[in-house]
Amino acid sequence: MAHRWGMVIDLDRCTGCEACVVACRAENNIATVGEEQAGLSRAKHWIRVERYYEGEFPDVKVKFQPVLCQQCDAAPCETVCPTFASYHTGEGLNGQIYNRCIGTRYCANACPYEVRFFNFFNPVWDKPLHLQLNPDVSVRTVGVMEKCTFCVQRIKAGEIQAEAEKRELKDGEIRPACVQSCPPEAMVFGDLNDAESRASRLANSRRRTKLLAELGTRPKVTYLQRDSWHGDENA
Amino acid sequence: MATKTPEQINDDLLRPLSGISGRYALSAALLAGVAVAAFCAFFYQAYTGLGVSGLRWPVFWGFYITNFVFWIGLSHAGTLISAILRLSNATWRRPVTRCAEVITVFALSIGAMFPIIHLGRPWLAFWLFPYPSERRIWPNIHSPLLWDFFAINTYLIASVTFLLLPIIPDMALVRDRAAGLRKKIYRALALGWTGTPKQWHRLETAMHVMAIVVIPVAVSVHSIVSWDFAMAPVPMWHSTIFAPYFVCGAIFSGIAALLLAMALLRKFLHLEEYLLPIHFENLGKLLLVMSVLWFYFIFAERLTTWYGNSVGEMPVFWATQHGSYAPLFWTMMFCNFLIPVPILAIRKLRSITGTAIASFTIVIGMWLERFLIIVPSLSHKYLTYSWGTYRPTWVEITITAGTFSGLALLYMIFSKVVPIISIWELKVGLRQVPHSARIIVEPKEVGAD
Amino acid sequence: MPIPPAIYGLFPDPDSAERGMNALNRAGISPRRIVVMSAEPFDGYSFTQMDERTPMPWLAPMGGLVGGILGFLLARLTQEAYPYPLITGGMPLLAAWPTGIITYECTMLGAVLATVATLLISTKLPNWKPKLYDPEVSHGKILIGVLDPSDAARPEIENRLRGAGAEKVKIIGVSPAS
Amino acid sequence: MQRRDFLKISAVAGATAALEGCGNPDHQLIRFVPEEDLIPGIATWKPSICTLCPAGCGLLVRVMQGEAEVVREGRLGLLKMGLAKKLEGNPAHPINQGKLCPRGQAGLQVTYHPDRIQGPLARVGPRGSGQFREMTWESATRQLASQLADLQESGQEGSLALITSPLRGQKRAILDAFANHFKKSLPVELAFFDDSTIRAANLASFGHALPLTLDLGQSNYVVSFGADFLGTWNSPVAQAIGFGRMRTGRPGERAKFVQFEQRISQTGASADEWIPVQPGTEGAVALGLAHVMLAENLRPAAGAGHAGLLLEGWSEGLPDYAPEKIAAQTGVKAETIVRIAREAAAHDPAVAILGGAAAAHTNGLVGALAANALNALLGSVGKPGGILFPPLLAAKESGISLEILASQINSRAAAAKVLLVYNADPVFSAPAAWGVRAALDKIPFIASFSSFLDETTMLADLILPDHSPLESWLDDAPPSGSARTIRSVAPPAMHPLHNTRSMPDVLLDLAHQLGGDLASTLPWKTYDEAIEASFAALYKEKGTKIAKDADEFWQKAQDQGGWWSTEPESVPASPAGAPSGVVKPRAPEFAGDPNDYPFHFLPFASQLLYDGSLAHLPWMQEAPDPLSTVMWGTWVEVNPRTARKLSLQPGDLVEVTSPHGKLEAPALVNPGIAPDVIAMPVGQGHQNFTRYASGRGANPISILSPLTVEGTQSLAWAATRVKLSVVGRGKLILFGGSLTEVSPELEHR
Repeated sequence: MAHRWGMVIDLDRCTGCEACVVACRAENNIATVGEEQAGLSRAKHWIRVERYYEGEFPDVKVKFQPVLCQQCDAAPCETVCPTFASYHTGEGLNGQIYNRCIGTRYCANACPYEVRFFNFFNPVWDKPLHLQLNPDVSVRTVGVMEKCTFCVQRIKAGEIQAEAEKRELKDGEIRPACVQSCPPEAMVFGDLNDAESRASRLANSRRRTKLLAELGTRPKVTYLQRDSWHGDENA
Repeated sequence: MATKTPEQINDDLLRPLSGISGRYALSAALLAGVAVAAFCAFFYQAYTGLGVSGLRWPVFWGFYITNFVFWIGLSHAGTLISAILRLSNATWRRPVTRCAEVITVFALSIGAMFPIIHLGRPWLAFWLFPYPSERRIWPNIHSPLLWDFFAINTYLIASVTFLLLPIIPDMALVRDRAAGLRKKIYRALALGWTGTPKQWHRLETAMHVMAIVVIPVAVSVHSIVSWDFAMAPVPMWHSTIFAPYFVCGAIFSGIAALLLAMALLRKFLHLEEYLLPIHFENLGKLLLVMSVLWFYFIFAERLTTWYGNSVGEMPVFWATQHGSYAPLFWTMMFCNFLIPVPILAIRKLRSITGTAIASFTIVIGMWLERFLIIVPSLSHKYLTYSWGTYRPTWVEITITAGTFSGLALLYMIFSKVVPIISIWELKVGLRQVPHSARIIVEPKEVGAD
Repeated sequence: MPIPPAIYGLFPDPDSAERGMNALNRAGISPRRIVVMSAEPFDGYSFTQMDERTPMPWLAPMGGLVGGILGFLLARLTQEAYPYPLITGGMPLLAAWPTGIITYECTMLGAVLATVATLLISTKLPNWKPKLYDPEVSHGKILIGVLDPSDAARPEIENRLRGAGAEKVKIIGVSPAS
Repeated sequence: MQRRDFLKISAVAGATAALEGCGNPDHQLIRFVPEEDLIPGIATWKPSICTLCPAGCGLLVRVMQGEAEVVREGRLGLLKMGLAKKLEGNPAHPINQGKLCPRGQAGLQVTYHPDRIQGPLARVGPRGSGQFREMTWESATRQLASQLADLQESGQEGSLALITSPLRGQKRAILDAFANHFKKSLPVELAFFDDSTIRAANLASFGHALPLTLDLGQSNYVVSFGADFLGTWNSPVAQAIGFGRMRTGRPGERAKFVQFEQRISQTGASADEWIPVQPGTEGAVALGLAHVMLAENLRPAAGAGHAGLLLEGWSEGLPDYAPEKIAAQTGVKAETIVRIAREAAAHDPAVAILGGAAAAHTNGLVGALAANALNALLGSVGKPGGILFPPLLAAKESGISLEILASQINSRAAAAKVLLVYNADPVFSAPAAWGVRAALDKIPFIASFSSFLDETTMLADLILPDHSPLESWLDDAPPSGSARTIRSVAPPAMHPLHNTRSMPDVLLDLAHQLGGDLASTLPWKTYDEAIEASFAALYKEKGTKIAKDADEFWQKAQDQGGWWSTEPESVPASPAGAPSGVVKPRAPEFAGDPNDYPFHFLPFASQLLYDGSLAHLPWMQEAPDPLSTVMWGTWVEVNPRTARKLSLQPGDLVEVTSPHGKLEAPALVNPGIAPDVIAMPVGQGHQNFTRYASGRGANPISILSPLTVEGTQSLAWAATRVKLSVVGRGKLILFGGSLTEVSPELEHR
């Protein structure tokens, strides 16, 4: 059976530290756009940590919510792309083929999660910062959309490695950069078609929610809601 | 009171085709200058990247798509109205149809440019076309943009045909009165029209068939334009009301544009004897109906949203009602309803000037309406963290201005080349209508000349 | 000279043209050889009641049908033309609604093109070298004439046209020798 | 013909072909013969050590072949070389266990920074003009050696000053030996967010001058006083890993985490209960909790031992700290204190953490002692789930503080002729009131080892740029983050890009040039020899069971990224018994009259720029701050009520005035900050720090009042009061759109 990659994000563990944000940038050759362009809301963060305040001082709460491409099963971005640049891969990922993209930006409008980013200009790395570029990931040119791929280069590398060694992939063997870096291990990545994978089991937690589930996009990212302390009941 | 003879009509209506006045040349140069600036702005954008526009995350569509919808909407001025009037055999239509159909063709051509202008990689726009390529990739028919491609092409071909077919006899007319190079050109344009009964009959049959075909096409075009939005799960876009709402808005803005064009033609081409108060009166009534209908639609849309009270939609709703977009929203309400309805409803005010003023505010209001449909929704999607804003840059403003002056320029050039009123149809009308409604020279207006 | 021998009269108004037409008919001239030209269509006069049968109202829907089928096939076949199966946004690749839209638009396009084609073919346009024409037509005159009149019939035709009220009668393409 | 020669010839031939073939100047560069064999497209992972903060996390560097423009033997050319592509945590390392914080990951950009100093420089223009000329390493080291030799000859050895970031391992040993030889004292250590108060408190309470090592993964109740332990404080990655386990890592068990502070920090955001507390009264709250536990006999008073007895009134049950007595002073309701005390006592192991701003008040040391006593009372010292102290391989002592050094120089109490600055930016990281800039002007010769032209290096007479961490040998002995004993070591992950030298190598070279005692104290030729020597000693002590000889031990350590004990080795708290004297808790002092300066000023460590030393990394500048979402700038946080009172709109430019200076920055309205507190992140405000940080924002350190934490030399950086006024519109780049999840627009109804 084909893999069906999914992710579980435990909001009870997430500390909002942004390790995932920087890991993603480093892994996927996401260019910084600089102060002026960032001021025009054009910074690219394939994963971001959303922060929401609740209440007023002194009864304030803050919650963090990392948002990346939800790799929807029914992805609004895919249907609207006229050139099949956004399409569904055999393993259930919402692929983005940069070469096919002509830059209608329709996918970004259709995406309810706002996880698609556009190259308003050609990316620039001040020399020798270009030496940090990951050779496994293509650099996007001006005029194309880009987005989280679940680090498809890591998925492919893992699959090829397993195939070369004539074995099945082990659960947890493939980890996107964000998952790899996350200090509190709030993110778990795995095959949702494997009922025994950690991601599958966590995705059935009583705390499971899907982001904007009501829109019917059927995301493959599951959020485990922040828990509350039950200790006073035990005490 | 004297009835115009066919020869007088020929003289009157062919007069604008000869000679170029200084005023004409100056305004044409001005308009051309703005259009050229727009072209330069576009090439600058294509060369450096879409970043020179004000588009940003998460408002990825702004002025360009606003213009796209606006111009496609405006294009419903002509073909659709003309077809309806033809089918309903409204006799007063005859001086109006051609100037309406011209708006369609030019507005549609301009509107159809915007999906290309707004592309991140405009040089690859042809990837939208269904053609067999070595890449073995066909366009995705699920995408409303592809529906746009088919719908706009069909509509454009139909509109151009609809405009050009009745022009052929008039070209023959010009051919027979011209000399030299002009004669050669018009001879080519007339396609060898001689005016045999067979030709006349086929032409009229064809126009009848076309009128039947073009109405559903026009309705489908603006429905599909609305589906560009309604197909996406974006707050206040994802609505079944959008298709009729857009079609209504399109006809609304189209009639306004037509009235505005007629008022200008009447003044500048001295067509006071052909474009009569009755035309403005009748179209003004139609505009009044559309204004009320438009209000009905926006009221229905707003009421449903407000009552539905959906978490996703209310931020957009309030942003337009009294948030950051409220000034634009209420300007739109004034321009589209509060100003034009009294003007058009009170008979005294429904004069040529009155309808022209109402039309002018409506054109502005409908542009704002398109903007307010697109931008507030995109800037207030579901996750509040991703809320954003939008501010156009000089590039977008220049290109927008360029399309307005482009349309005006094309219209000016067209009216220099082709009689802006269909001469043969007018003549037919003269024979058909009862004497009392014939085009007559009213002494008052003659005296003004 | 491309213009064939012809004789025609120019009538100032439809009523006289009507009389001219009747006169020619009475003279037993074959209707096929009679030519009528005008700067506007004159519905309701017998001199324009010729060649009114046309398949255009049928050909337009036929064109629509062909266009629709082509549009349907285009939508369908192109989506199946991929070397690997594509699923997009959880939608099947062959979806009825979008295919319907493409089919609809192509139907309409087919109807438009069929109409135009029928018009151009049946009226033999464009034809930049017409057999017979007079620019006077553009000035409101109605031309009624006979193509290839026999030498014997020519004076009679001329007389009858004049009698019916033709302002001018012109003979073209006949060399004086014949 | 040998393979290398063949390569050399073909490389030259290729270069010639490229020269003729192409007009692109990139291709006109000569190609150097590769110095290593790499397979293109295949990544190798090399261990390294993160040096960007004191945590000392272990790294794995992803190295792949690439083509870099480098200078070799004075010539610029293209070199196929192994290039670091990504930094990840070393899974084998006990501290970070394969994880890495955002700052650590951005360390990659230090190496590839476009504004790195590419070789030794000597000042040519007037000081501070930024005009330098390139020079060779030989002449540069000779110049510095002659300066030092002059000091020796003139008998002015004491007038050498050294300022460095807190260092550990052999790098520290070399620097200390150097300082000792000249000055008979230790170098001045400079870190804005230093842990010396905590170490001093731990020394007094438990006999260990160490920072805290937490074991959150096994804690059941966590009370934190101002410590941003998930963001920047102490060993954040290790603590975040433990936090994740504490939250949902143990099925059926989930600890409670209570945070006391004035502004919701990134850590406070994750708290189950967030309780605002008056600045400087965190220790009083800790004692309040202890009071409840003692009063309700939840724990025996004697259980706290030495750490408790150290505090006045402990034996009597802390009568002055009854919850209702401290409620007004601390701003925490009495019933809250009682409830938290009962909860904490009922959930074993419970741990109290005090750090950050809570330790940076004038009474910070007492606060830390109070938290220590609370921990001791809870019985969580040296226990799993509590606070641990790993055995330290080398004792850590500190030299004088920068404040004292500057005042000595300014008052001419001590002469400084030569200053060496390593990995520190004293001009930026010190309050203006310390007079560091003036002191530096009085020093005739300043040499900096910095890789970047920061504010201090701009004043240097000689710049001896260090390798980037990835290019150099590294060693470390992190004192916290894991209960295991750790000696990290890493060979260079890649060859140097520029004409740089490792600082310890330069010092060793200098020692040899100077000769004498110094050369015999520092017998090694290179830094790696020094590390190897220390590992040989470590082998004898710890490694005989792991490796058959010292060489194998050394090799294994290099492959793994260091040596660490296999089991936690926490040492027990000592001393036991009664302390010689008691400490009297006292109220915090603040600089500035509350009437003139109505707000407490709370500088805080930026999650991304840390203390400003990472402001030059574009990844850090463009990553949105977790709470404010600000990119590429700084801001001042104001409570919404305060903002209303001042008629301040978000984004307004405000002037923050302290008794010791003022600054301007855009304001941000933050619902999670006390109305009488103004907070500002440290990090921006560099005048000179590469193209990405220069001239950006304002530096809150500069306006701090020079109060110290009583009983230490540390700056009490949270003890300044300020006033605020709106002066115009500011520029604020926010990534996030809305503060709240439910749209504020809905409230219009």
